[in-house]
Amino acid sequence: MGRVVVEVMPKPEILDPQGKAVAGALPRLGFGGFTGVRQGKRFELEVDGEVTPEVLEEAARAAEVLLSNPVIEDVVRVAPVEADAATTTLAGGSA
Amino acid sequence: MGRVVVEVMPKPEILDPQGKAVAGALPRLGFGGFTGVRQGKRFELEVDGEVTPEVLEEAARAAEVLLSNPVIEDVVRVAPVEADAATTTLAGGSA
Amino acid sequence: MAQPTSTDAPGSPSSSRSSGGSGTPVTGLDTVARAGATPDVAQPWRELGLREEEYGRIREILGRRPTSAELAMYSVMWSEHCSYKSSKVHLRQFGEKTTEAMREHLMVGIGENAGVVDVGDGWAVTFKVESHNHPSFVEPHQGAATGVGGIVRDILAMGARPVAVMDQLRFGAVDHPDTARVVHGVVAGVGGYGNCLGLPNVGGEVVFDTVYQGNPLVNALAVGVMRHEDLHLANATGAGNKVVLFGARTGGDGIGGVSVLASETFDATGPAKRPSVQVGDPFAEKVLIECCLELFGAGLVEGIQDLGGAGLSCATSELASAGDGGMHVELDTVLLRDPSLSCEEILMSESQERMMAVVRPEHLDRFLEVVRRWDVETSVVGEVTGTGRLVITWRGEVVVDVPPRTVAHDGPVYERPYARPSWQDALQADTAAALPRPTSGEELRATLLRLVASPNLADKGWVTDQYDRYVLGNTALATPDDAGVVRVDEATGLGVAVSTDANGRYGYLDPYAGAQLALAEAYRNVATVGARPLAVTDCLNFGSPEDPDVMWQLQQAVTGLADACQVLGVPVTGGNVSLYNSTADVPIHPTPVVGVLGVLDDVARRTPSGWRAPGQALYLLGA
Amino acid sequence: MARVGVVTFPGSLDDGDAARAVRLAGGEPVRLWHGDADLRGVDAVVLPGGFSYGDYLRCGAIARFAPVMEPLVDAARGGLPVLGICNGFQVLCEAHLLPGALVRNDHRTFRCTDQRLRVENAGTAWTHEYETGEEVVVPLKNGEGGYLADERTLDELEAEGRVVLRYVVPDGGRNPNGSARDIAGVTNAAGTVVGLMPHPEHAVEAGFGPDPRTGTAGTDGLRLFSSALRRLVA
Ligand SMILES: Nc1ncnc2c1ncn2[C@@H]1O[C@H](COP(=O)(O)OP(=O)(O)O)[C@@H](O)[C@H]1O
Repeated sequence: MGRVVVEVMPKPEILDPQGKAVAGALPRLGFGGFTGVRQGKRFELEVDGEVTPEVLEEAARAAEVLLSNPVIEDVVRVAPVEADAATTTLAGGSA
Repeated sequence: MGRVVVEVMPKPEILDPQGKAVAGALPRLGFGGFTGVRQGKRFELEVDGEVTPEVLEEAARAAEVLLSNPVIEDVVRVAPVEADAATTTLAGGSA
Repeated sequence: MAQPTSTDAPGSPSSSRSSGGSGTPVTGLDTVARAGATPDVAQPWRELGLREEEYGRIREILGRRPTSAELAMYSVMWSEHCSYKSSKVHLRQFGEKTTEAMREHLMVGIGENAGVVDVGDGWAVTFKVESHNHPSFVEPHQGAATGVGGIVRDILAMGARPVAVMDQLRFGAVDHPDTARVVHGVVAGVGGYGNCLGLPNVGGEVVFDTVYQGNPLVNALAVGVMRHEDLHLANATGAGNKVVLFGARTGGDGIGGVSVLASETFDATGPAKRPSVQVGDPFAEKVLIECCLELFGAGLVEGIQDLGGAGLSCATSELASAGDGGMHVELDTVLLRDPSLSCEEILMSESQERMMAVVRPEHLDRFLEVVRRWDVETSVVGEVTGTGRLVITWRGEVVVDVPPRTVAHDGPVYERPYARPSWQDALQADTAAALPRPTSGEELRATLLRLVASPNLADKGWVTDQYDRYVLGNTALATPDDAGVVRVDEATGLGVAVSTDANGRYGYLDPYAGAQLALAEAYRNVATVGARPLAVTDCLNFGSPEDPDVMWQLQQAVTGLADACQVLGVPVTGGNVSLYNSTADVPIHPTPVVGVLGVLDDVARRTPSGWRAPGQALYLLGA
Repeated sequence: MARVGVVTFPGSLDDGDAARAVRLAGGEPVRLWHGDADLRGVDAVVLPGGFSYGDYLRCGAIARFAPVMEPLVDAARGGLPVLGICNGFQVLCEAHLLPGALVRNDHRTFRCTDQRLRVENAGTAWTHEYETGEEVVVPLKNGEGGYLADERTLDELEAEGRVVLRYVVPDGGRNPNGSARDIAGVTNAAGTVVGLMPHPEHAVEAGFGPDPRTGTAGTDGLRLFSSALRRLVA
């Protein structure tokens, strides 16, 4: 069983009320170091077999057709979850 | 200017109506290869300087305290955006 | 998506949990045969919230020790939340004090999913208020959302189309650091679910008081409408009829939530008794509503039962208990979201947006056609039998074999001790007469400003603006009026008015009079919009029944309400009891939320509140 | 009598109300099912409000691919009058029959209110019974009603008179959802396809619409439906 991650962010010029609200809340909770926040979506798509280049291709098309709206969003990432897992462990250490 | 990405997913045992709706739509659009979908959130946090280990540490804490709801969500990733950019280009080729 | 469940709350029976995934027969499966052969196995009845004598009674009923699946079922169904074991002896008054005359408009009284009232012209209305207090503290948004979802399914199960909702909310101090989390989560949850279901929110209450700090109250009321002939009672009759489970798949949601969380003193700091939270899917419920109404309309179901607290344990045992025979269920046919669930967990799961129907075999194909049209997942899980027993199999083995009434209806009943609290006299003697009064214009002004600024008197628009009050196009009155009014019949204008009220501080001062005042206020609110009050529903929010002070409050409130109903000539048609609302042994104020339903021949003639036009005269009526 | 289709998607909520509005305006409502690629020969179509597919991904994103949308998109391009209300507006944008997109309200909460609107273009198939500049009060209820498009598109819309309705914003105030240039509704170039966030179908019967205390008879929405009907019959 493999997994593909697809990530979508609001276009930089588009108002992001949720990101703005988070940005406003952070300093109040003592997190003073962040100057801006944007909030997007992360999808995990599961496939039965391995994540082949064809699977990635299909995920990238699904990302363009359904998972994002090009008027307001950009697809910023389509990748196997493995690549991700490594990063998680890396950063997880600091959590 | 540096950026940290924080990613949050619904816990595996928790119902994810959003992912379910997407999973139901994909085959109707001809994307038959996916057996399950989960939908989470991707935050990009901006900092003025570089993404130091301290910044990552702070982002990880913000992820636990504000960006996720530990009752129903897991923080799956806290990482500098650089690591990400590479992956995007990689997969972007297939888009 | 196949994910191993991580439910390890002590509430979930783990004695027979498979260690090696699904597919192969579970080595430790606790079958009825095995239970008969191994009487001395230690069982976690205490962790499941059962008392020693209750466990003993189960053994007596079965003539052997229960299997772990049976133990799960009995424990959840005999919990305070499902069995009303502490309140039953007092609730009887509602029935006993209902006279023949009061029954005039009553089609279905206490005991069913919701009461049903005849409102004339062949129309019937069903309504009920229910609590979702504890889950809403743990996860305010989802707790409140699933509270709305649950009460709407109750209404739907009667055969009615849900047409409106209301919400009764109590929060802690407005300036306490945790209040914002709870308030905004709850309001977003009530709104998110109700708005997405397409049900107008036509009223409710918002009160802030420190007694609710660690124990907010989230009550929700739903109203449904049907033609007389559409009334359905949920029971499993007719041997050979199919038992069908449809709606969302069964997952690991809220396992143990009802038996453990809702029946024991709630302790936010304790690591143990936190259930996995249930997440609501209002879209799935909207589809389920339309699907069920089409099934009812086409005459394809004998009865439908909603799955709420206690999930399949409750639905199977209640359907079978209310029927005339027995039921056989094959648990392997239940569609799962998480294939690693054990049979006990499947029986306990509180996954939302599920219904169980009894279908004649000759209707099954058409039934399946309708559910397919709505994209609702469905499986036939069993059938009605003539054995008088509820038999459940799993992996080919019998894991449950019980007389259904003993699970669903003949649970334990307690005569809990109660006594007027020693502090009651002092409390009542400490009257407002002792409070300082404003003596100058300046002080009067300050007092007035303080009142106007108090969160309990302030405008509730910040809440009600988040609720859709227009959807369905039949709302004749909603916020800020005294009662919600919805049209039932577009041709004639026939409609109903509903109002709910409760004042915990009155209840604390005098629970008997407090309950009566709640009824009187709701009754007046319904009357002032121009409706004839017909029926009552109530949600009794109290502290721990093991505290004789609280038990006295409950006994007094029920008696007061039943007596007042008799005086006003309106019957209690149903409701809900929520106990163990206390934090660190301090109970909330007795908060009996009382809802009154009235009828208007033509909603066009309803009377809104407020000044309408210059020059109108003001009259003060009453004492 | 003109026949007006009202589409029901899974999760549509105001479909019955839209059908009632068509009927009160003198037309014959025809219910259309999302799963049938068939418009049943109707003279116009209303895409009603609601939460199609729960609005979980983006509002209208999944409904846009429903079988009924195939003939609908073709017919709309061919001149069939189509009105999208709230979720219907979102579906029309996702289907690219109208420009722009609707995003989460800038205050991030669902808001239900009696909203004052100004009719900016009384020349469309759905607004010709109003006067340009006329103000009306109609319920507004949404969580994701912020209308956005890039600056060039917005300039174009204004230059071509394709802004149909605007929120009336009190001096110093803000519109109810953060919409660009206070836009509440837009039309295609032909003036046949109109999308709007407010709910005219909830302002067609006195006593069941906006509170009279807002200074309206509560029936300001009716002319949207009668506009289309009259033009079709004429
Ligand atoms: N939680 C709520 N949900 C829906 N409506 C509410 C809620 N709270 C208050 N309301 C409505 O707001 C209006 C004003 O409430 P309130 O100030 O408590 O009025 P009153 O004192 O007349 O009961 C009433 O119409 C009431 O039904």
